Amino acid sequence: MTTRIGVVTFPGTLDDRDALRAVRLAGAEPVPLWHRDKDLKQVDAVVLAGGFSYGDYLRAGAISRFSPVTEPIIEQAKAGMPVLGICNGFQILTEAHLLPGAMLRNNHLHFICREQRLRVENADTAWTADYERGQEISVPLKNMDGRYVADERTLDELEAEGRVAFRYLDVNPNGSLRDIAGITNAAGNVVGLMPHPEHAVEPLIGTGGTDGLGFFTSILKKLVAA
Amino acid sequence: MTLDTVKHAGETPDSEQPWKELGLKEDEYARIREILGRRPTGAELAMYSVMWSEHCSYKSSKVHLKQFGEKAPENDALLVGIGENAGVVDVGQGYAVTFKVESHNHPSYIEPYQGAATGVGGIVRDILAMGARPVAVVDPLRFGAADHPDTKRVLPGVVAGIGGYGNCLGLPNIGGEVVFDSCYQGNPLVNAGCIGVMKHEDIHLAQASGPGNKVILYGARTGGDGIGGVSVLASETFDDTKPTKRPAVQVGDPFQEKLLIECTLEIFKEKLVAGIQDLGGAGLSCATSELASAGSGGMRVELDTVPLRDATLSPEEILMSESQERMCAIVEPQHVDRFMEICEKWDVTATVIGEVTEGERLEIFWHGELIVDVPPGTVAHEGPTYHRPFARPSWQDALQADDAGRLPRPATADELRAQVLRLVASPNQASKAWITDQYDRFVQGNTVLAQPEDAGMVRIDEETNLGVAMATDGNGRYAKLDPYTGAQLALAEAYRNVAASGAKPLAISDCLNFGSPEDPDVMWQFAEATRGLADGCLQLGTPVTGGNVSLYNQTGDVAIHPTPVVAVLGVIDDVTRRTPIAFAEEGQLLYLLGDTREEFGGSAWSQVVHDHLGGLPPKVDLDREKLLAEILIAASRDGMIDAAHDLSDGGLIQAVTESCLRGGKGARLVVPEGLSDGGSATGDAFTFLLSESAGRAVVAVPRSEELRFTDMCGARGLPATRIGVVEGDTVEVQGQFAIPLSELRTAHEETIPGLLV
Amino acid sequence: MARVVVDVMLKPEILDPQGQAVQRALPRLGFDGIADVRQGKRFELEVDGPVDDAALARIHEMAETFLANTVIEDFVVKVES
Amino acid sequence: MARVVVDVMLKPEILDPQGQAVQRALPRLGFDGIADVRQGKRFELEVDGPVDDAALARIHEMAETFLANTVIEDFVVKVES
Ligand SMILES: Nc1ncnc2c1ncn2[C@@H]1O[C@H](COP(=O)(O)OP(=O)(O)O)[C@@H](O)[C@H]1O
Ligand SMILES: [Mg+2]
Repeated sequence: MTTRIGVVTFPGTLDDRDALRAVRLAGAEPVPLWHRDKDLKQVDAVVLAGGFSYGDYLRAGAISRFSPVTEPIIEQAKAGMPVLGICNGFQILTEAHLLPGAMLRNNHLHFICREQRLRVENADTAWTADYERGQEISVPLKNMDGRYVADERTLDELEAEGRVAFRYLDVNPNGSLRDIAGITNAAGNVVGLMPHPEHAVEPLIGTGGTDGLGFFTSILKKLVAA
Repeated sequence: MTLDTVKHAGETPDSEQPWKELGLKEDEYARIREILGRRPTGAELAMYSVMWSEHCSYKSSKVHLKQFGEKAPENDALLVGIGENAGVVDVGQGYAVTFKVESHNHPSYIEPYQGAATGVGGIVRDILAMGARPVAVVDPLRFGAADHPDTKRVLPGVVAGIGGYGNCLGLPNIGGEVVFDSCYQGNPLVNAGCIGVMKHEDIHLAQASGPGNKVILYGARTGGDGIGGVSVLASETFDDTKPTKRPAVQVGDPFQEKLLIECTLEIFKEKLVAGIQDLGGAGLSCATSELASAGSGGMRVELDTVPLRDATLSPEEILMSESQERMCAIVEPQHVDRFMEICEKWDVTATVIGEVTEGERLEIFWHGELIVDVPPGTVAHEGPTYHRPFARPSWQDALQADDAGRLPRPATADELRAQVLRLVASPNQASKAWITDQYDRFVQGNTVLAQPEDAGMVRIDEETNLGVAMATDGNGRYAKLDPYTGAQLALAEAYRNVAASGAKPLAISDCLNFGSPEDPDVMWQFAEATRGLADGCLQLGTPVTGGNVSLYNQTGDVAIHPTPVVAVLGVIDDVTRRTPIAFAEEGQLLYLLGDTREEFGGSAWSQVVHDHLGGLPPKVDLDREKLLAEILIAASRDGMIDAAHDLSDGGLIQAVTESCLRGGKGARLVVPEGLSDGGSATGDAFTFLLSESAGRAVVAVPRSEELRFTDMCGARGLPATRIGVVEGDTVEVQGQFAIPLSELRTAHEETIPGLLV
Repeated sequence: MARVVVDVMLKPEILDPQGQAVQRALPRLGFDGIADVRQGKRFELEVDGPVDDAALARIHEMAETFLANTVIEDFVVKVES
Repeated sequence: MARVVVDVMLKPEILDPQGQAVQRALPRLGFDGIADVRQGKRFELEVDGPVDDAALARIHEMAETFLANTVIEDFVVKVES
């Protein structure tokens, strides 16, 4: 049986095709999901891709959080289904309170697109098992609202529980607190990050590295093993 | 409040009409009356005035633009030529590519963010209307002096607007230009280009045929955007209780446009449209008259069915509104339901506003009353043609006589070093990363090359690795010195950039930015530039597929430098063979291709060091450009070079600096023998490093390929001079100076952020 | 220290995509009966010294030249107690 | 039709770079004496029907669940006359 990984398209989602491609290159079956879908077509995991869903109007991710497809995703994520939120997907996950904290306008107030180095801080999540803890990877980053904030207590908790999954190296591109680039929930099935691993899966494209492929091979292995 | 119907116009032939306020000339108004055999209604007057404006009718430029057709080179690749929304070229494997550049100069000065944003929106709809999926955008920009306070207002807004719109559409920005020059103070140039890809059979044209077919307006609701001009009509015809002040500025909604793109592509996929047109300048007036005149029949439109954002709009205003994010489709009746379903899926408002008729007239009704009854071709295509007077400016000879070769050159190696550093740090030569980092270049996952590479390149087929490349160039300083040569230099540079990336140049689009056509000096510049471009395209075998003219870029009597911007589109069969600019491999050999002469007229050096503009621009040799391109493409295909960078403003040292910084490696350069030394102490090194002779590129050759590469150049007769090696972490010019990469990097990268924050 | 608020809204005739997006989302969330939504900006300024006519005139000028883009936006200046 | 305004501001402890950028620019533009600037959002809602307690309660809920993200933002609901 093939492993089915859903990629959601909200109106204004942009990186859905890239995410579908990354899923395919990793060897899983990509399943497009539409924002009006009320069921998840029996997928084994879901990727919330990047973009400007609903134009990012109001707040990034705020309107998508109330899309029909988001309800079953929230439900099943709570029940353990792996969900990866990339960029806008991360914003949706925080708006949906599947992950703590919130995303705000970059501290320099500009959109930023750069090749970003990260450190993988937690290699035990559903989406990071193919990395080593402490491994440094390089993937594209591009966002307007990428500044991760949470109150001190939440941040301390995240640190203490090892739930900071990725940290920015070299530069903090958006003013995120404690250089946080991505986090996971306590169970390790829901992961969100601002940088774009789906743009780093082919040698020629994007930054020219394949450092992002590990997200998709990690989940595939995990699901096949399950 | 009386509605000015056709009947009413017939009954009141002598009513005064505000044709002058709408920008029509007396003879133009008379011509309209002659066409109609009566006075026009208010709505008709609105349509003619906007469609016969300079912007829509090209009345000053079209006698010159004709040459692009007349001198078009034989080219099998051209599938759709000038005259449609955008031209289309065959790139092989069943794919076709459409591309075009347009200007949004004036609105971007008034409201930088929205002006630039809607510029991107407009060009993307043009490409979409051809049946293509937009795959990339480019943005050639010109601003006033970098340190002028108004540049701090205009530039960040323009950049944020282009990024804000393009990023939200999910279109990678793969190239463009940023040029500063005080001549653009008050007249910034915001040009935007888009590339779209489709299969041959998917090409769509803007025409309304087949009586009974429905006219569907879809996308955003119509509001009072960009109709400042017609409010004179509104206040004439209607009572004054409604808001008379209409915004001259349009506000874009990129989210709506993204939906419009996906919705339209789905509609294309199911082959539901017989004809399609985007709504841009002149809104519905343009779309209805162009669609109707290109088709076989007439068209009937019920204007009161147009969904409005502002219920107080008059029919004239609805016809003229430039509200963004709208398209107009011609759909056979049996496809209407499915069309509507797809629009509903994407939350796009769609309304049948009329149908194609048997007749030959465009008839527009307002609540059942006929308010427009015109032959559509007279609105769309029979605007006036001016043969504006032009003459070589009286100052041109003196300007050309003021030879930059006579400017004092650096007397010592230290001085040369200092000037090189000044040059790479000067706003025009400095890194534009602060700007381009605000653009998403990765989205869609097909970007092979983007800034700061010579050309942007995207993959269009994942299986075969077929790709397209684009570069845009223009040098107003060269064009000011000699507009004919300047236009050819712009063409040659863009062509060379595409070839340097490994792609084969196929066709061009252009955006011609000039001052007032009513000034014979400017008109001469325009005539010369178009002639130069047409001749150049004929010689290079790259047809002009379309473009845009922007006139009146001037403040008072002072026009901008003539600024023809050229976009060259190229194709590459296998993007894995692309050539980047980075010198990344220690020990690789650097070869300079082409001839270096003492050419400093209009150069970056003359501007930065001497604030001078005079003399003649570099010579153009298009046959040499062609040969250089062939060599670059062959070398890339056969793996003989690992990096290539074309030489342009700033000369060799600028190119080497960029390639070294990109690759993170230094270079040791040796000044070759036999360069003319200009009689100064640093003479030949100076010329070697800073001359801007055209037709040159620097390449990095792996040692194992050296023989094969030099043999090829030798056999083809292209001068190839070994000038150094990739090495260490300094850029060293033997016998002259060495500059650590870190020092170069600081100089190159800190200028723009320093100016703008 | 006194607080002065400057509210900046798009002019009524200017497209407000943000407000529209919010409005379209409301029924889906189960909120009916909102006929229109416009979204604007609110600036809260903490002013040193007294907020007299002179100070207000300056803030008005600041709003006009800087906080609002009067090509597309209107603004209102209010003193908060 | 009545208008209800919802003002949404970042919580005081959250960094507001937009407000700071405005504040930093003011002296350059010749405006002194502004000690602090915060930038937030203003929503103008046109409400069908009467703005009674029930309607206000619903708008309050809408603000809490949707217009504001209470992790980072505070809001105020006001009826405009
Ligand atoms: N500088 C130019 N070079 C070549 N073609 C041009 C130029 N300017 C305009 N055209 C062509 O004239 C036609 C009308 O131009 P335009 O009004 O800009 O098109 P649209 O209505 O699609 O905006 C187009 O086909 C365009 O490509
Ligand atoms: Mg068009």
